[in-house]
Amino acid sequence: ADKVNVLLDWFINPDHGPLIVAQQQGYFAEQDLEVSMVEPADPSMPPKLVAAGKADMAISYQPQLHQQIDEGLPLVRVGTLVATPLNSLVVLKDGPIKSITDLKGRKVGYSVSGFEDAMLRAMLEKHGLSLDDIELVNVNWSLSPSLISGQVDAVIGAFRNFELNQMDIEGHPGRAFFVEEEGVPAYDELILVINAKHRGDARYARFMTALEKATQFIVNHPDQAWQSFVSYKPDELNTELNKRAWADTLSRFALRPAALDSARYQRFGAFMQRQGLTKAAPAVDTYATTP
Amino acid sequence: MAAIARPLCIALGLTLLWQCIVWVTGAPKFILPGPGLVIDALLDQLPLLLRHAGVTLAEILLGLTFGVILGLFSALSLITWGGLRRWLMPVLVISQAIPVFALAPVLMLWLGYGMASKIAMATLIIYFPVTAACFDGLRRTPTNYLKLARTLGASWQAQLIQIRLPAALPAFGSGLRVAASVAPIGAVVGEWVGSSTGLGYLMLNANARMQVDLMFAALLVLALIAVSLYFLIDWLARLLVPWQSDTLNTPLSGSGRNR
Amino acid sequence: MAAIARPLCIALGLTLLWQCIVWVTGAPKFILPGPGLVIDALLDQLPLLLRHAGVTLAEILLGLTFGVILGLFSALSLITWGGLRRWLMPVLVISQAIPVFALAPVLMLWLGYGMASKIAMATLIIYFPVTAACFDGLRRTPTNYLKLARTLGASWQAQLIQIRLPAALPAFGSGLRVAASVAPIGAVVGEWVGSSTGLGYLMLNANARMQVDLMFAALLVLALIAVSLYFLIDWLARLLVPWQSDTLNTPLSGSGRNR
Amino acid sequence: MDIRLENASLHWQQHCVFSGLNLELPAGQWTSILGQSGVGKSSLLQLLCGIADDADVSGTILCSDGRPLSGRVAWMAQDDLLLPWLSVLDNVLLCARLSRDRVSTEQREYGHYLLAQVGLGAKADVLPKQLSGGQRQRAALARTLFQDRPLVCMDEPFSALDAINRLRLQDLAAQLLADRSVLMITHDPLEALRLSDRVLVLQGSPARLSRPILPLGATPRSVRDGPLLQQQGELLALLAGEVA
Amino acid sequence: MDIRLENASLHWQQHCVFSGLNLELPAGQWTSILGQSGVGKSSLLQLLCGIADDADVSGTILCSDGRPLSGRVAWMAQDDLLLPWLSVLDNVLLCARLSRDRVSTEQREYGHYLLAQVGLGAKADVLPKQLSGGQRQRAALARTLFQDRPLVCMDEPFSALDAINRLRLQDLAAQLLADRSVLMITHDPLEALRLSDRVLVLQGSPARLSRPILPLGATPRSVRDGPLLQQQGELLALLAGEVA
Ligand SMILES: Nc1ncnc2c1ncn2[C@@H]1O[C@H](COP(=O)(O)OP(=O)(O)OP(=O)(O)O)[C@@H](O)[C@H]1O
Ligand SMILES: Nc1ncnc2c1ncn2[C@@H]1O[C@H](COP(=O)(O)OP(=O)(O)OP(=O)(O)O)[C@@H](O)[C@H]1O
Ligand SMILES: [Mg+2]
Ligand SMILES: [Mg+2]
Repeated sequence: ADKVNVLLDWFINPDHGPLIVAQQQGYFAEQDLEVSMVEPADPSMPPKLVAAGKADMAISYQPQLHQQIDEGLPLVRVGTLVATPLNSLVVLKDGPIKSITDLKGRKVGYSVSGFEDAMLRAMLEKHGLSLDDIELVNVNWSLSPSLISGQVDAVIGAFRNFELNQMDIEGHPGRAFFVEEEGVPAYDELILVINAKHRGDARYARFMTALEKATQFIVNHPDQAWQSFVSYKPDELNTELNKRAWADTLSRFALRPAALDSARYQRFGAFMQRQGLTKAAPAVDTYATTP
Repeated sequence: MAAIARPLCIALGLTLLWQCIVWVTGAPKFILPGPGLVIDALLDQLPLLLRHAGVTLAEILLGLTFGVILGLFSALSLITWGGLRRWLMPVLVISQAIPVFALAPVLMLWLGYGMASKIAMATLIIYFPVTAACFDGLRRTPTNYLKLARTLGASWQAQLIQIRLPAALPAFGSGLRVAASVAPIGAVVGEWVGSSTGLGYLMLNANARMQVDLMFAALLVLALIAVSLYFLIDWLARLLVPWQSDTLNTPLSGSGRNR
Repeated sequence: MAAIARPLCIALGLTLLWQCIVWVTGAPKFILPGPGLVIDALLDQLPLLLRHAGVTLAEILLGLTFGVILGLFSALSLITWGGLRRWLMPVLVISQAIPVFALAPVLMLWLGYGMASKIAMATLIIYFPVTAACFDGLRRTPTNYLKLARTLGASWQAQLIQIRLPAALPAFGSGLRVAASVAPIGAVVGEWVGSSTGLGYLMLNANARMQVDLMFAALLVLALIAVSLYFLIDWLARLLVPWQSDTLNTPLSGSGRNR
Repeated sequence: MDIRLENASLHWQQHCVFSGLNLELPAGQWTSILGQSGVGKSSLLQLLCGIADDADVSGTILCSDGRPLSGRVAWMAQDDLLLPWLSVLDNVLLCARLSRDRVSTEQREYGHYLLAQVGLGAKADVLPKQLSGGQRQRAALARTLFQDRPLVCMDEPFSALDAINRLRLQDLAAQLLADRSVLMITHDPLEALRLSDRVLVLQGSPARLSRPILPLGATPRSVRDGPLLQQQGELLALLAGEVA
Repeated sequence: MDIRLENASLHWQQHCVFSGLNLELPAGQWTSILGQSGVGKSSLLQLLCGIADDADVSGTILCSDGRPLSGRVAWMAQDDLLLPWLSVLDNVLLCARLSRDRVSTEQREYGHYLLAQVGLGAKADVLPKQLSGGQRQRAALARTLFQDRPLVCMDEPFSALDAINRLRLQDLAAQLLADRSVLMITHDPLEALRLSDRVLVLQGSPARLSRPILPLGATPRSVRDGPLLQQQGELLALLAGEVA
């Protein structure tokens, strides 16, 4: 069997559903693939390691991909795991902020991703505000705690399928402003990247086939798929939060993981350039492909 | 009796303090869960915790071993070659000043995501305090001992091993103690940067999932490991220098023990 | 002359080594950029780097001050009250064993995302090595000095301040050195956990944006701060104990300096 | 103030140095103890000064005024115990520095005076590590003389001095300690006979004290004194007896 | 092997201890140096042993066999310098332990023999901190005697011993060092005259050596020796002269 070494972006969570299910249901094995997965804690590491040839495939984010390409990392996107943004601006449901305009003079927490200020700027612009009207505070790993405890009035970088449920479980329900509705072009939240020199490697086509099959299985049999997902690490994955997040993530998995919408990438690349996050917006086929 | 009662009392006292902090500050349970919750989680997830604790313990012990050996060796080299020292000391300090986190990607690149990189990390963190302490001890050998050794015709190796080293053992002991207390941090930080096992991984993972009680349970286990390690090393360090007078229990006045 | 030439040579040597590592391992520039790239970034972004470095430096210095004062004070308390010691020492070790990272969120929530929480973090990291080293030094006072002090009718304060403390100064110096070398880590870790200024933040941000050259430039500045700090403290620690014989430069043979 | 040590015993771990020992230190008198090396002289001194921490001790110390002795003894150890971080003068003034009050100008002047008397006037401000062995001992002697205590215990206070300095400092000590009770350990029979009102020999294992030899006349005596030389013979015989 | 120190000078920082000093140590003879405390005796010894590290020294040491002296001197310091982590026996064997080879059984037995000779047979296995002052000095003496060196330098080797032990150990040293060159510093004129072939006095500042006093007859001499007592007077006068 061909070995594929996948670096996740973060600890295993429902966002990785198709990967885990494909592993557990044996779809990878069906494709004669032997897949191993590693969970890092720093999402910026996996693409670098793939670019350095230390791993075959990594999970990354589309905005980051544009920056990575801009910095010269030899990466190519070969698949999509989650095809819509998950990122959102979250506030307390019963808090003072009812619309983006209410953010004026408030503190906004973020977890450094390198992309948060661009996103916020676009969202604020739409409502006639600028970054100078708010105070940005890096709260790193404490997005929901800092919001609940009142250290900040809103957080950007919260995942709608995750942080919202988290807050709800803690008894402080939140409200999300979806970035794609507030002036940020739609993008793929989770993508799969490989080293550019492996472009066209047949293994990845088989990989995407397995992934597609897993996604179909998830959509068709959500409860069975949940069981399958949890069976990967029963001690750690079977939690209330994961269960809720699972339900909210189902609809967001890319049904055609291999499919590539060039125009969408083009549009988002231009947005990144406009925001000053990248110096150039190269042609899409230089950094994204179907396997 | 007291040997068992004291740790128990301390544990109880700390638990109480903890509970009081929770009560007084009204910290919500996703920030600082009370001891009850944490102990629940601890008992619930004991097998999971023990499995991960085993990995971390192994990393700590290996890191400690390598760090101490390397540190001792470096200190000996530094003291031996005056030239080397003047050039190497700043390098060592710089190496220490670079947060291991920053080195982590490079380490990962070379050593991969396995145990090796975590041990390397713990070693790196332990290395400097041991080196600094030993070096400090070695350079403070009473001059007269060295003069004596010279008239006795001791080679530099003999001076180093038989005079400077024993004279530096108390300082080495201090270094060991600090090393023992930072070793767990080294291993955990290593696991944070990249790993799928170990208490560090478990903590970060639990933290990300808002299972703060599990995270604190892992923290508890880690603290237990750290404390045991420290007192073990402390005891060893004391054994190392039987000739050293410990004036801890010297009375402030009075005249000796009475039969 | 040598005072300037040596650091320069070391810097050059390290740069060369760095470049060689890059060449030999063929590490791509997004993992380990060569010195040329980093220096470019350094010069390019100097104002930005200096602004953030100022914040970090302030945090380090304040953390160092508080940590050392607290550590010294704790060591003195521990040595003074035997009862306290037996109960508090394990608590201290536990406190040290808990990675500051784990405490960081709690600290942030109490102290806010401003400077205070970073200083608290640096203080926490520095606290234990200083306490341990001082305590170790204090308990190793030669018994005879204490006996003498007793016959001289010294109160316990006087014994502590005038006998034990000076006798422990060399050990305190070691503690200071270790503190100086971990202080930057404390501040940077604090900034990682939550902050929008400082070199730690800058590194995190640059890392997220794949601006690895900027990240390493920040690292360079941090290393510079750390090294300066270390040698400053080293010099101060040496000033502290003028009576201490430093046998670093004791010849292995031969008969004194010749005029 | 008379001081009586009664039924004293001292053990280092298993080793019994002495037991059931009685010692009398009459008020204002100078008592010297001689004895073989290792017989227990220093241990006895430490017992009296209340600093035999690691030994198992028993016995009672009675002062004629009924108050406890502790805090009223000056101890000069066998090794000089100069604190390496203090200048020679500060070492001499240690007693004053360790007390709550500031060191007064008179005390400082008295310290200088003592240093000049022991021949270290020029070394007041140097650190102890710059002194020769005999100079260190003289500084320690000055420190002991600086203390103003009813009982002064000195452990071989002149052992590292040359003959001339030794005589000078003996005279100085005799003069400054004239109205104190003094207990001195020495290996020099002449020194003991020259300065003491009572000379005792500690011998045997467990050690016991001999009956006192009582030299006559005012101290310090001349070394050419006839009866003194005769008593020296007696003392040497007593000392030699223990090895016979 | 004759040893000549020529035109030696030694400064501690600014302070000139001696300069232009010449010293002759004839082969196989026992030379003693007396002198006031602080005059520079120990410094001179350190200069000879090549360990005056912090001092500024100059001068040449000439050995009659043309080879350098370093490595052929045994040094017994003024303080005992026993290593606290080694047992008494190991301290005595230090010279052997520091050499490359393992300590042989004969060496160990010789160490035991020496310890028995200095009266520490029972203390071979204890740590130095359990010894009395005189016992420490005896252990240091045993260590020096254990070394087998052509020149033996001893700095007040018997100062902490009682009269009886002192005589015994003087005899022991005289016997064991019979064919060596010995340089001894002492404050006891009788001791110097009893053991030495040449007695010198170091005096003044900067210090200079007096002409030697040459006691006659085989060493160790009896202390009741007539000419010896007469030379003692001469020596004392010489010593006193320096303070006059
Ligand atoms: N390490 C040192 N640094 C500075 N000065 C020193 C040092 N050692 C000795 N001296 C000075 O040098 C002079 C000679 O000292 P030395 O030890 O040689 O005297 P000594 O003749 O052996 O005296 P003693 O009989 O008291 O031992 C003294 O005045 C002393 O103060
Ligand atoms: N700290 C100690 N621990 C164990 N034994 C000790 C200790 N100090 C002294 N001794 C033993 O107690 C005995 C008496 O020692 P002490 O110091 O009183 O002798 P001393 O009469 O003063 O001899 P010296 O004239 O050599 O100074 C010795 O045999 C010694 O070995
Ligand atoms: Mg004694
Ligand atoms: Mg001397």
